[in-house]
Amino acid sequence: MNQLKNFTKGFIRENPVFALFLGLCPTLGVTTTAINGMGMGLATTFVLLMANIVVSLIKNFIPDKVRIPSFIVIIASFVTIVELTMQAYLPDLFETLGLFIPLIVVNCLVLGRAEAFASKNKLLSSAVDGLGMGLGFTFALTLLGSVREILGSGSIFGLKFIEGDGMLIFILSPGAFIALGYLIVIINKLSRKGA
Amino acid sequence: MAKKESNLKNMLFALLLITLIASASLGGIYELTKEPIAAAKLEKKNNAIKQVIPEFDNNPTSEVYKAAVNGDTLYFYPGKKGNDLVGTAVETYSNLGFSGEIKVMVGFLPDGTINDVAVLEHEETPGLGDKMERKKSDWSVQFQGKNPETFRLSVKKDGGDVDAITASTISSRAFCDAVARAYEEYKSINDNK
Amino acid sequence: MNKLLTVSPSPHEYSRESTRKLMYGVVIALAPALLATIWFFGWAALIVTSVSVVSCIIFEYLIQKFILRIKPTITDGSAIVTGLLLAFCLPSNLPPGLVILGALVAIGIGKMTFGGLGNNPFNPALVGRVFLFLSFPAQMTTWPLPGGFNASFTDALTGATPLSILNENYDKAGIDVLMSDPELSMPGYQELFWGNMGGSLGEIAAFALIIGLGYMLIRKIITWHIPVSILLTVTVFTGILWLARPEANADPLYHLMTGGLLLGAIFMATDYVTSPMSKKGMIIYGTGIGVITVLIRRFGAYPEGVQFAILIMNAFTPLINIYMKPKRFGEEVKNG
Amino acid sequence: MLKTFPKGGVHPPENKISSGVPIEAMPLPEQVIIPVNQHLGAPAEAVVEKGETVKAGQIIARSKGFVSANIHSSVSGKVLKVDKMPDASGYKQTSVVINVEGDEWLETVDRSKELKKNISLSGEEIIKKCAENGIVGMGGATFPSHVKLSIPQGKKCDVLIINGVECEPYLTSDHRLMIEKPEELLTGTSLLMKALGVNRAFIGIENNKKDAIDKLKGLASSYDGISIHALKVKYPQGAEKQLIKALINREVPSGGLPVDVGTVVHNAGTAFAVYEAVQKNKPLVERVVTVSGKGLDKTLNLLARIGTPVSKLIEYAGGLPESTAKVVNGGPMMGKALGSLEVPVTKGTSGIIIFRDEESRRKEKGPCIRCARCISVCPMGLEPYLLMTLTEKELYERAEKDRIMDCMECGSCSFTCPANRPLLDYIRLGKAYVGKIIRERKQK
Amino acid sequence: MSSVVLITIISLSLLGVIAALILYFVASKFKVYEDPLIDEVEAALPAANCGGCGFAGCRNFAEALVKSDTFEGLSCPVGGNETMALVAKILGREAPEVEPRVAVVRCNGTPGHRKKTSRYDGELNCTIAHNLYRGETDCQYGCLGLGECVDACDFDAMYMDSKTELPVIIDDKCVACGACVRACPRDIIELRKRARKDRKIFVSCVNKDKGGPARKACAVACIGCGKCQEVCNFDAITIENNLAFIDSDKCKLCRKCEPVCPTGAILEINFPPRKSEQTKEAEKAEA
Amino acid sequence: MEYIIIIISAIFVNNIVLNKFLGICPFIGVSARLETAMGMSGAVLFVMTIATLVTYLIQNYILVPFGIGFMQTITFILVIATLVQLVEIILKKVSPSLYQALGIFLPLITTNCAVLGVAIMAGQQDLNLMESIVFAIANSIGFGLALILFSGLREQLELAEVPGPMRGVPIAFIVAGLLAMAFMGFAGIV
Ligand SMILES: Cc1cc2nc3c(=O)[nH]c(=O)nc-3n(C[C@H](O)[C@@H](O)[C@H](O)COP(=O)(O)O)c2cc1C
Ligand SMILES: Cc1cc2nc3c(=O)[nH]c(=O)nc-3n(C[C@H](O)[C@H](O)[C@H](O)COP(=O)(O)O)c2cc1C
Ligand SMILES: Cc1cc2nc3c(=O)[nH]c(=O)nc-3n(C[C@H](O)[C@H](O)[C@H](O)COP(=O)(O)O)c2cc1C
Ligand SMILES: Cc1cc2nc3c(=O)[nH]c(=O)nc-3n(C[C@H](O)[C@H](O)[C@H](O)CO)c2cc1C
Ligand code: SF4
Ligand code: SF4
Ligand code: SF4
Ligand code: SF4
Ligand code: FES
Repeated sequence: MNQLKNFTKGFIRENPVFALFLGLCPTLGVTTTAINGMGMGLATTFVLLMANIVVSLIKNFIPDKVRIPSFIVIIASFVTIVELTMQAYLPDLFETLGLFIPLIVVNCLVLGRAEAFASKNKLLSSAVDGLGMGLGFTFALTLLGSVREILGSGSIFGLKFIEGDGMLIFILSPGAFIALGYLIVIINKLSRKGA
Repeated sequence: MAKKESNLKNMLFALLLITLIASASLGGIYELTKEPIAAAKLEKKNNAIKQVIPEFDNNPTSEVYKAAVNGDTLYFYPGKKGNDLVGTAVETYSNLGFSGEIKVMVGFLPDGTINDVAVLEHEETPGLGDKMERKKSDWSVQFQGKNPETFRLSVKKDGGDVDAITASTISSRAFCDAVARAYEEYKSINDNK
Repeated sequence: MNKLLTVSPSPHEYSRESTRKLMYGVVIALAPALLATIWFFGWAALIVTSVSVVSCIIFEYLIQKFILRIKPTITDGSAIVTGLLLAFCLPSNLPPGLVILGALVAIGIGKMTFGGLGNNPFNPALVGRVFLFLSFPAQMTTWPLPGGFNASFTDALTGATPLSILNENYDKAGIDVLMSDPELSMPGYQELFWGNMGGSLGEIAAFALIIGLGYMLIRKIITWHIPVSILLTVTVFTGILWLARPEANADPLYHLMTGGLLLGAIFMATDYVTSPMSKKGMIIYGTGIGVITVLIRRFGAYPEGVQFAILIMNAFTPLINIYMKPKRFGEEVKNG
Repeated sequence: MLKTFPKGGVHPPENKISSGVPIEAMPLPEQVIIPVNQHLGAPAEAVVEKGETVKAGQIIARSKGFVSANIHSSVSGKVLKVDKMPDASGYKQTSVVINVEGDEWLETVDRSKELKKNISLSGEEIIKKCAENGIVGMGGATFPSHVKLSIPQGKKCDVLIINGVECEPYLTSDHRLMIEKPEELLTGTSLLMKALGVNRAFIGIENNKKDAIDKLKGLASSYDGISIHALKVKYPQGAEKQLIKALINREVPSGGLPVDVGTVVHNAGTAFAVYEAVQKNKPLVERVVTVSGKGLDKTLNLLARIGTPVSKLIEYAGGLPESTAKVVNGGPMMGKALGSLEVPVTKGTSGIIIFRDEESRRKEKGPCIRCARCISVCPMGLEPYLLMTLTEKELYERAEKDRIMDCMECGSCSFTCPANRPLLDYIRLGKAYVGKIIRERKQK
Repeated sequence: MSSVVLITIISLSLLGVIAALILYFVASKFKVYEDPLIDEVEAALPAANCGGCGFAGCRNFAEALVKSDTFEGLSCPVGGNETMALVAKILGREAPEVEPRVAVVRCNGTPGHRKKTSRYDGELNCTIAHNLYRGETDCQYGCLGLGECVDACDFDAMYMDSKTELPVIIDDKCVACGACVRACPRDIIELRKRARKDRKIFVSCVNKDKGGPARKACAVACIGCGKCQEVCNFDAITIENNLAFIDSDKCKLCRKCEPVCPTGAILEINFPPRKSEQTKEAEKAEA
Repeated sequence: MEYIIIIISAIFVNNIVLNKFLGICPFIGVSARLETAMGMSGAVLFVMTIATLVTYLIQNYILVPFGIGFMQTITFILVIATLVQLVEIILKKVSPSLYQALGIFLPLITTNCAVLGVAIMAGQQDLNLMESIVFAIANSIGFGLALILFSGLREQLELAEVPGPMRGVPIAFIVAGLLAMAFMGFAGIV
C-alpha cells in the first residue's frame, strides 16, 4: 500500500474520533483545553506507534489463544512508561490528564490498531499506520480542545481573548458531548465536499 | 511463516517471555524515574511553601510536625532563616467544597498574620470555584497580611469580612473554612508552647 | 356537475382541533402569568419576553430555511410557546444577548437538531434554560426584586428567591422562623400567591398559573394526569419531610407555590412531545418529576430542581413509552 | 348511566338528517350491474350467460365454497353481458349486467305485506335458508351470515346480539327499518336465536334513536328472551367488539371472534333480511340505502334493488348539487369515496353521502406532536401514531408486535389528530404488509 | 539489580504464567463446537471489540457475517474496507458479475393521453392510493404519479416530471438496484438490459384491458393488436392479456416494431432520428 | 450511610459515563438497540464486580506490600483481560442461555475503560473490600442506567425525522450531552 496514503488516512477519512468513533473517553474527558488535548494525543501517539512496531515484530511468535493478553501487556508496558516519564518530567500535565493516562491501555484505538493492522502488516507499514492514526487522534483532540476552550473559557492555548468567562457548559461534561457531536457533523460535511 | 500453534508450551512460553521483557524494562524505567518523580512531588510542595511564607534557608519539609483534627491531619512546615522562625506554612483542607475536598497551603507569620495562601488541590468548577487559584484570579490576594484576630474568616453573606467569588459562595466558604481551621490549630499549638 | 369527484381514504370527517389551535391555546393560558409578571417586573419582563419569542421564531425560520432547507413552519405556534416558556424561566434582568443565546440553544440544539416539532426528546425551552444556567450561573442566579411596572431595566434591586433562602437554611431553621426574620425578606403565602417576590419571570404568580391550568384543562389541551401527579407527589414527599422535622423543612404548601414548580408542572412537563403517551406512563412520569424535584431542592446543590427533574424524566420518556403501553382491547391473545 | 364501551371512541357531529324520512321504494332502473363478489370470502361463480332471461330472485351466481354467498338477480330482464365492470373502488370485477324488463319474480317468493311470526323450521333449516338466499351481514362487512350462524365445533354461544347502533353519522337505514318493520325485525331475531340455539338476545341501540328504542321495547315483551338496551352515543359503538363489551361486558380476545366469548353479532338489517329469507323465501335482492348530505335538498331512505347504479339514486334524490365534492359509499367514518357514480349498489351499501367542498378537503398534514389524542380515542387500545411511523419506516415486525392487526379501521384516530396525520391510511397499508408476512409465515 | 526490579519481574511473569495456564486449561476443558468459519472470519477481524459495528464484539459480528447472505449494513469501522474484502474472500462471497441493466417506466399516461376522471386527496403514497381505488384516471393499471418509486431510489436516479406526472429515470445514475421496481404497487417499472448508448425500445404500457376500454382510458394504451409481434424477426415480442411485451434479452433494437404500433405505445429512446422515406429513397438512388 | 452515599454518588451524581467519561465507546457503540443495551449492562455488572474484587486483592496483597504500585496498570489490565476471557469460556459451556444473554458482550468489556477505570478509582479512593464491591456494583448500575436510558432515546429517534447529516452518531452525542446536562441536576445531592 502507498505509505503516504497509509499515513494520511488517519487525519480525516479514517480519523479515529470523527470517523471511527474510537478512543472516545479520553477524547471527551481531557479536552477541556487545547493543550490538554494535545498532550493526551501525543501520549497516545507514542503508545500507538511503539505498540504497532513491537506487535508487528513479534506477531508470528504469539499463539492465538494468548494473543490478546500478550498485546495488552505490550501496550500496558508502554503506557506505564509514558505514565512514569510524565510523572517525572511533566507533573502538571500528568495531574490534569489524571486517570486517563493509565486508561490509554484500554483505548480501543490502540488495541484495535495493533490487532487490525500491526498483527497483519510489515514493520514499516505498521509504524506509519500507528503514527498516522496517532497524529489523527492528536489532531482531533486538539481541535475539540480548542473548540471547548474557545467557547468555554474564551481563550485558546491559554491565551485569553475575551474579558470574563465563556460558556461554562463547554468545560463541563455536557458541553464535551455537544461540541463533539456538532464537530463530527461539520467535519463530515467538509470532508465530503473535499473528496 | 506459520503462526505458532496454541498449545500449552507455546502459550506459556510466549506470555512468559513477554511479561519477562515487559517487567524488566518497566522495572528499569521505574528505577530511572523514581528520583525525578519524588523530586517533582517535593518541588511542588516546596514551591507552595515558598509562595506562602517569607524567604527561609532551612528545609521546612524535613522539620514538619503534625496535628490531628477530627480524623484528619494538618501539616506544619516551619520556615527558618538561620535559627529564627520566619513563618509557618500549614497544609490544611476543607470538605465543604462544591465538589470534593479542597487542600490549601496557608502561610502564617510568627504573630499569626496570614502571609499568603495557595491552593494545592481542588475539584471546584472551572470558571467558578477555581478562581481561588492564583493562576486564575487575584481573589485570594485579599487574605494577604490579614490577621484572623481582626479579620473575620468567613464570607460577607455569613457575616464575615471575605468577599466571595462571584457566584461561588460555596467554594469561598470552603476556602475560608480551610484557612480558619489552619489558624485555629496553629494558634492552639502556639498557645500551648 | 362537471367537477371531478374527490377520492380519499376514510374517514371523511375530521375534528376541529389543530396543532396551531392547541399552541395558541397554550399562549392564551400563559397570558395571565405574562400580565402578572409585567405588573411586577415592568418593562424588563416585557423586553426579555419579546426578545425571547422573537428570536425563537427567527431562529426557527432561519434554520429551517437555510440549514435544513425545508418549508418553514413558524406559523404552527410552537416556537412562540417555546420562546414564552424560555423567557418565563429567566430572570428579568438577563442581558438580551444571553436571552438570544438561550433561544438559539433552545431552538437550534433543543429542537431543530432533532428535526423540529415533534421529534425532540428534551423540552427545548428547558434545554435553553439549563444551558444558560450551567454556562452563566452568576447571571442566572441573580434575581431582581419586583419593582413595579416602571422598574428600570438595569439597576433593579436584586435579592434571593424564597428557594435559595431555603436552600441555605435547611436544617437551620423552620419556615416560620425564616419568614419572621426581616433581614431575609422571605415572602409569605400571600405574596407567593399573588407573585410579589423575586424569581424568574413566569414562576412568581401562583394564581396566574392556576388560571392557565384551568383554561387548558377546560379546553382539553392537556389532561390532568401530569400536573396532578407532580403536585401530589411533591405534596406527599415534602409533607413527610415536614412532619418528620418541621423545624428544618418548609411545609408542602410553601413548596408548591415557590420556584418553578407550578410553571413546570403545568406548562413544561405537559409538553406533548417530551412526555409519555399513555395515562399510566404520564402518572409515572409525573411522580418521577415530583420525587426528583424535591430531592434536588432539599438535598442537592441547586435551590430549584424542577428544570432538571423534567429533563431527567424526559430521558425516561421513551422507556416509559415502551413499557407502559395503553391497555389493549382484548389483551389476551387468541392462539398465541 | 347509559351503557357504553369503556375505552376510547369519539363523538363526531351526528348529522342524522334523514332520520325522519320514511323508507321509500326506489323505482326500477333500466339496467342493473350485479357484481358476483359482494361479500367477504370467495366470489360466487356466474351461472347465467349473455342473452339469457332472468326473473327477480333467481340465482345468477352460485356460491363457491363455505365462506361465500349466492347472488340473485334483483330484477327481471335479459342478461346483457357477463363482463368485468368497475365496482365501487373503480377496479373491474366480474359482474352480471341485466337490462330490466318488467318486474317478474320467482313464484316461490312471497311478496305479500303479511307478517309471518310463526317459526316452523328447525335451526339447521334456517341456516340453510340463509345460505340459499345469499344473506350476508348488512352492517358493512358483508360476511356470509350462514357461516356466522354455524357455531364451530367445541365453541358455545349463549347470547345473540343485534346491532341497531348505527353509530356512523348521517346513516339512518337501520333506524328507519327498526321503526317501520319492528315486528319483522324481532321475528328475524327469534329466527337467529333459534338457528344459534340461544335463548337470549340483546338489541343494542344508541340513545339518539329514542323512537326506535321505545317502539321495540313496547313490542319485545311478546318475544321470548329479547331485550332492548339503550346505549350512550359514541362512535364506534357499532363495532362488534365494542358492542359486545358495552352490552355484556365481555372482551373478545385479540385475534379472536365473538364466538370465543359466547356470542354472535348481527346487524338489525341482517335480522330483517333473515326474516324475509326464511319466512318469505325472499333472497337478498334489495336493501335500504340512506341518501343524505348537507348539500342535498331532500334526503331519502330508499329501498333499492341490488345493482342499481349510484347515479340513479342520486338522480332520484334531485341530482348532484353544484357544491358536491365527494360522494361516499357508506358512512363518513368508514365509507369509501367513489371516483365514479356509475357503480352499483351492493349488499353492503348502507348509504350514499354527499359532501360539499368545504367538508371534503383534507387539511395539510403536520408532524406528529405526540399529543396522545389518537391513543386515547383508539377503542382497541392501540397507538396509532406509532403504528403509522412503524409502517412509514417499514418496521413491520414491530408493527405486528404492537398489534397493528387489531386495528378495525374505525378512523377515530385520523378523525381526532390535530396535526391531520393520515394515520389510518398508513395503518391500513401496514396491515396489508403485516397480513402478507403473517400469511407467508403460516404457509411455511 | 535492585530488589524492586526483581520483584517486578517475578510477580508479573508469575501473573503471565498463571494467566496462560488458566486460559489453556479452562479453554481445553470447556471447549464448545462452533462453525470453524466463524473462527476464520473472527481472525480476520481486528479484534478491537469496540462495538463500532453495532454488535457486541468481534466474534458476534463474525457470526452475523457468516450467517447473513449479504454484507448490507454490516461493516467494521476499525478494519475498514480491507478487512471486509478479506472477510468476503473467506466466505467466498464475491458478488457475481451481472449484466448491466437499467430501469424503465412502462407507462406513458400523461395528462394529455389519459383523461382525469376523479381527484385524489389522500396521502401521497402510491400503495395507499392503489389499495384504495383505481386512481385518478380510468386506467386501473397505469402510473398513479405519486412518486413512491422516486422516494425509494437511493441514488437520485429518478424524479417526477411535473408536466407528464410520470417518473423519469436518469440512465446515468441508475444502478439497477431494483428498489423502485419493488416499491411500485402496479409493477410498472422494469429492469431491462442496458444497450449501447442507453438505447431502448419498449412497450410503455401495462394495460391489460381489451382494446376498446384500454383505448378509451388512455390514448397511448397498448391494445394487444399483435402488429408489432408480426414484424419482429427475433421473437422478442409476446402478447399476453391484451398486452405486448418486448423481451430486452432478445430484442436487437432493429426499430421495426415502433412504426407499426397504431397507438404509439412503443417508445424508442436515444436513437438517432429516423430518416423519412424520401431521404431513404434519395440515398438509395445516389448509391 | 457510607454505602448509600457511594451508591447515589456513583449512579447519579458522578455517573461513570455522563460525568466521568468512562466507557463511552460501548455507550455509543451498543446503544442503538434497547435489548443489546440491557445485555451489555448485565455483562458489565458481572465483570466489573468480579474485576474490582480481584484487582482489590492484587492491589492490597501484592502491589502495595511489595512497593510496586507503578505496576498497577499492567497487572490490572492483564487480570481483567484474562478474567473476561475466562468467564466467557466457562459461561459458554456451563450456561449457554446465560451466555446468550450476557456472554456475547464479554469481549467488548476488555476494552471498556469503565472496568479498568473503576478498579483504579476504587484504589484511589481508599475503599475497603466491601466498599470497593459496592462501588463497582453502583458504578455498573450507573453505566447500565445511562446506557439503557440512552438506547431508549436512540430507539425513539430512529423513528423521528432527524435531519440527514445529524443521523446516527452525531445525534447520539447531542443526546448524550443533553442527558449529561440533565444529570448535572443531581450535583451536590451527596
Ligand atoms: C455548573 C455549575 C457549577 C458550579 N460550580 C460552583 C463552584 O465550583 N463553586 C461554588 O461555590 N458554586 C458553584 N456553583 C453554584 C452556583 O454558582 C450558584 O448556583 C450558587 O449557588 C450561587 O450563588 P452565590 O452567588 O450565592 O454563590 C455552580 C453552579 C453551576 C451551575
Ligand atoms: C376470516 C374471517 C372468518 C370469520 N369466521 C367467523 C366464524 O367462524 N364465525 C363467526 O361467527 N363469525 C366469523 N367471522 C365474522 C366476524 O365475526 C365478523 O362478524 C365479521 O368480520 C364482520 O364484522 P365487522 O363488520 O365488525 O368487521 C369471520 C370473519 C372473518 C373476516
Ligand atoms: C368501526 C365500526 C363501526 C361499525 N358500526 C356499525 C354500526 O353502526 N351498525 C352496525 O350494524 N354494524 C356496524 N359495524 C359492523 C359490526 O362490527 C358487525 O360487523 C356487524 O354488526 C355484524 O353484523 P352483520 O354480520 O349482520 O353485518 C361496525 C364495524 C366497525 C369496524
Ligand atoms: C401543553 C403544551 C406544553 C408545551 N410546553 C413546552 C415547553 O415546556 N417547552 C417548549 O419548548 N415548548 C413547549 N410546547 C411547545 C411545543 O410542544 C414544543 O416546542 C415542542 O417540544 C417542539 O418540538 C408546549 C406545547 C404544548 C401544547
Ligand atoms: S393525534 Fe396526531 S399528533 Fe397526536 S399523537 Fe396521534 S398522530 Fe400524533
Ligand atoms: S388505530 Fe385502528 S382501531 Fe384504533 S382508532 Fe385508529 S382506526 Fe380505530
Ligand atoms: S431505484 Fe434503483 S433501479 Fe430504480 S431508478 Fe433508482 S437506481 Fe435505478
Ligand atoms: S411508477 Fe409506480 S411507484 Fe412510481 S409513481 Fe407510478 S405508480 Fe407510483
Ligand atoms: S476509550 Fe473508553 S471505552 Fe473506548
